[in-house]
Amino acid sequence: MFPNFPIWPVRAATSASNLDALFIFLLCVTGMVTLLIFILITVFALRYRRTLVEKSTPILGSVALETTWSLVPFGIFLIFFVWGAVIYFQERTAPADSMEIYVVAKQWMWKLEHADGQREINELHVPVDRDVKLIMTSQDVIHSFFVPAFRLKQDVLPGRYTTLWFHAIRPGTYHLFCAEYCGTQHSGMIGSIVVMNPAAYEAWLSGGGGEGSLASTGQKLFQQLGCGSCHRSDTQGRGPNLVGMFGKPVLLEDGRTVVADENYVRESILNPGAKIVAGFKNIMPSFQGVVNEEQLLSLIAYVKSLQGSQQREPVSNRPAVPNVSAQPRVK
Amino acid sequence: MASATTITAEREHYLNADYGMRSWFFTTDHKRIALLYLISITFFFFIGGFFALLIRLELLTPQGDLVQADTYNKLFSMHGQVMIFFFLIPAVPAVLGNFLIPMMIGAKDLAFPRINLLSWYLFIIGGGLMLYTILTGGVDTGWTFYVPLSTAYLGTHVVLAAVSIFIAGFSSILTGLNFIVTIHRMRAPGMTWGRMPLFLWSNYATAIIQVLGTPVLAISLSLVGLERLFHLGVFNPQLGGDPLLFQHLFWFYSHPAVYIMILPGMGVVSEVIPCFSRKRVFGYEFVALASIGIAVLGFLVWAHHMFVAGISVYSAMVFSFFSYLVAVPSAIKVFNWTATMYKGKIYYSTPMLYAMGFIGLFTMGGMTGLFLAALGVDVHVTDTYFIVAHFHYIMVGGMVMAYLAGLHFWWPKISGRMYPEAWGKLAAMTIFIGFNLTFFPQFILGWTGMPRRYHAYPPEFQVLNVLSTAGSTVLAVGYLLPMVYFLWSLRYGKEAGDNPWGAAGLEWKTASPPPTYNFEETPVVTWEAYNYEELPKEVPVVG
Amino acid sequence: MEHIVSGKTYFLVWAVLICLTVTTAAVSYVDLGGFNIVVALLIATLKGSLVVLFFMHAKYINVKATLLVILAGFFWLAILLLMTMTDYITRAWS
Amino acid sequence: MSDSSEALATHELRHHFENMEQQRGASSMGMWVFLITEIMFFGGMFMAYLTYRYEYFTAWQEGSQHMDFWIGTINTAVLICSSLTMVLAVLAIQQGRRRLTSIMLAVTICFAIAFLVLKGIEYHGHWLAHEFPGSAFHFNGIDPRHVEMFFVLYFVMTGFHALHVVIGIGLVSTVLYMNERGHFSADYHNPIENVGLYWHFVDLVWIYLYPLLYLIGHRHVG
Repeated sequence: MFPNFPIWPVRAATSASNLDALFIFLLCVTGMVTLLIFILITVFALRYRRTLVEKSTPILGSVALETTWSLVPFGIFLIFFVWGAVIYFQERTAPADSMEIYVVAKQWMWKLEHADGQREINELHVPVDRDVKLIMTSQDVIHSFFVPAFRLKQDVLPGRYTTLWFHAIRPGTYHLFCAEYCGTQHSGMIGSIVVMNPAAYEAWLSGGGGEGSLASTGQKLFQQLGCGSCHRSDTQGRGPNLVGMFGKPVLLEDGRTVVADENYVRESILNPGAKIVAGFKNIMPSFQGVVNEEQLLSLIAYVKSLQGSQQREPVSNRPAVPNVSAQPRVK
Repeated sequence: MASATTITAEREHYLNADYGMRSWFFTTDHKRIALLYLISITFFFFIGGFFALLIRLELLTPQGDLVQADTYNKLFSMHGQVMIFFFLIPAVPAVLGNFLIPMMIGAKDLAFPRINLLSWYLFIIGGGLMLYTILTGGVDTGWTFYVPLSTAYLGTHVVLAAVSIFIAGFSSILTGLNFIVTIHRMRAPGMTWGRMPLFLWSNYATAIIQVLGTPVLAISLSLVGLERLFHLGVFNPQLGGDPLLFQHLFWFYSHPAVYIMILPGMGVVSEVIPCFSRKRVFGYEFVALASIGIAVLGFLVWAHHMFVAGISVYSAMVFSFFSYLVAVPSAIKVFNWTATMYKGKIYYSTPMLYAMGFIGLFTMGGMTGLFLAALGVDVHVTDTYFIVAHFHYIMVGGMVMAYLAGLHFWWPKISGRMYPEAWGKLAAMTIFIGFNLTFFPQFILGWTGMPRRYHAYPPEFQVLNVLSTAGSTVLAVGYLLPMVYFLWSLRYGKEAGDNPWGAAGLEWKTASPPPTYNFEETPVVTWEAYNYEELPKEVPVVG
Repeated sequence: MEHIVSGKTYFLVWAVLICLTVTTAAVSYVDLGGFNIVVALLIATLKGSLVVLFFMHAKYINVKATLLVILAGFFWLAILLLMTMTDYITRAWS
Repeated sequence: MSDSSEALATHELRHHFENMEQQRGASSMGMWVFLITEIMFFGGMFMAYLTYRYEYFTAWQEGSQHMDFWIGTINTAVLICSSLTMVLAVLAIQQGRRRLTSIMLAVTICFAIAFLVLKGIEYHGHWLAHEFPGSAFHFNGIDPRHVEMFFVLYFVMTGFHALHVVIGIGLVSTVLYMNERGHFSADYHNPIENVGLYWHFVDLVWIYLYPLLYLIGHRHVG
């Protein structure tokens, strides 16, 4: 799987191909300039060595020349900047219908949860040729999800969700590293990403012992915690109706507007008073310390699944059976 | 007081003007304080170097077999903290700058000699605390002190290390303050800004960064200390804080700090190359203003350390753009130094070899910086060995080479004696080869995906790691050589004379070693900097 | 040589500072919505400028370099605040 | 040059300066450079305050309503008065009136102590109201976690400021002592000027702390 002396990492995702093109361009341009400097220094050092030259020729400088070698590099830098920024922007913007996987990092392991309920540790199975979006958080310190074969890296922060997406193009097993120093066993926080053909992936999925989808786990928890007594699916609840809310802008009591994304739902569970929806009171208790990171994610998955009938179809883990979780789960 | 002197063996100069411990530890003479700094930072350099060797030895094999994981983490943390705060930052400013700045502008001393001494004492107190930290178990935060790891999870001497860096930071602030005021207020008649040697321009730019950046490091480390000691919520997300705020505060100082380390080195090279090309520096104004440009623009780029940390995409683009902008003045400098050699009369003396090595290695370090400023590429190579290689090319390949160039160049002035030239050349070559062998493989390691700060690593990375470790032993020998022959030369070196290199600059117009007040009479400057066409066309001493 | 300012000027500046303090305290009782912070900071800046210009003699400094130092201090503070806010303000955009 | 330096030399001219004017310029510029390092030091805290106010707006509103408005306002006036007496002390020594200088410095110290006493009363009030961050912190209302952070920053900012006031008292006392020993005159008084600059800077910081902590969202809300 891993050759003994690699000088170029495997290219296993679309992001890797995009990036390699820019990298090769950078390598060529900077390589040529570096070579030029080395050659000039060597040539000058040899040509003008003290035994060959009687006396140095005074030259004060040349504004034209210096302006040129200020502006030309800057022009080239602008190309690097724009190209790099475009790739970065693509890397940060996940396609809308990506398959979502939740990642919880802790000292020193990766916990990964599929929407369908499969849980993995330090190993992530994904199908080839699908857009996969990771929604990541950490239970303790900052970690970083790094897959060299995808040329992707994203810090995983405690107290917040960060995301990463990729589109694998080559089946195989690839390194997953923690790239942000996270304490004693930092170098042990490694795992692998297994990119599989659709058929193999199906087989793997059916072999895994999921306990129902993540959203259904979240639904159970939602009932256990009694959330539904206020967050009713009609307009009579003491809390806002959650159906169809996810991903939409929400008007707040203080006049601001926020988009109800993962981070907002998270904040509203842990710290309900921070951003109150217009028309409601600050009566919800905090669930800080009551739910752990994984339970939070299942609640978020549940809230996401509460789309009105006209909503875009929820994301499924199973390309073969696309609409398995599309039925609204709210009665 | 220095009496009238002629150049004889018995002449009174700053070294023999007074004797005894008191005359050194209570001196306010900038030259003696420079020597105190020289001894102190050399000590810390070898401590940091020792840690580096242990790190390289551990990485010889993929398994973590030489030291435990926590020991390894302490090694790289303390290597970083010692090298950055106790060697690189004070190296050129506090040693060469302290020694040369008053002489280069024709002053008797820095503006605040007692504050200068105080800065050395602060450095020693900070350094002493760092040694105490090391001896009582060390610290494993990395040099970056990232929260919440540092404030809530690690059990080592985090607060102690932070305090020691806090104190060393004040030493650095006081040095910078002194340089700014000295350069503004103490210049000899005729020494206009346009006539100042470029070493002064670059140290002035450095001082700006020291003065404006270091306080922000001080407050961020204070907040880390408070959060850790009293569990006050400032950055820790579990207490409601935002860990990225710490990173912003930290890098606001610590990125410009990179320029604190490299700018003075650029100054040294700008002195050495004209001297051994027997020629004016090409485009004085551009090189001078480039230093100031770097100092200002250097403050607008810090978040390029945070492209994958979870900052806003748009903000990342702003910082990426400024990162390319700050590369322009550095590029100007490299081109101008190279152009200075054109049609010169070039001497392959030791300082010149180091300076040429500097240009090459700094160019490589700078060019790889362009990869890191490109947002998409940074995502892949940040936090890998690519970064490690990149900043070692700047810090060690650039800064340490320049520091050694300067030390050799001004050694005759400092000690009054010549170092052995043949040994000097040998050491320069050894360091150049050892350096490249150590750090070039790390670029490839990083590109292929080996993360930094890894105690054990997948086996396919071993070949390059072995190469790197092999290089580090060569590098270690290279660094020991100058240490030995400098000491040797103090007793056995040839007498240097006032101006062995036939160099321009006021410091060469006084005796070697200089008298306590540098000049018998305040000089009056009537010439431009680097007036090599008016100086001997040959370097007198290099035969 | 150094510039000597009359005691009268100092008392006048002091009186203005006290008046501004009373004003800013009074304004905080009025609900101006988002403008409360703007007014409060404007008054603070006005007061700060008076202190720097008169009490700290910045108005009378004849050394350009020292003026440059003062401006640099505030310029760098602005860099710190503004460049950091580029991150926080635009985080919600995407 | 060296003749002119001899002509002007007094026992206060340090050997490495050419003349008193150069020494004075260097000393004042050095003080300013030091003060901008202080600006950046407090700047870090202001940045933390600003970011978190932006992020946790509600909590910040809540927190600032628990400030002691009257003590804050009175303390602002106290510091402004102390700045006046400080600048009058500098004026007095410029005119060579040593006795008046000492009186003004002493009054400045009194104002500074008054400031600290009021600050202490205020801190005590927060202590009684369980507003000290830490295990004893208790807050009924919206978003207590971030309100606690508001108090952390409040105590850190005013704490560092109070530390500067204490250092200021030490510095003013030192120049007061030196003045009594006859060190200063109309010709030489750099230390008093520099202590003055430092003292006004302490006032300047408070001028910004006051609206940020006490005024924003104070009276009219709730």
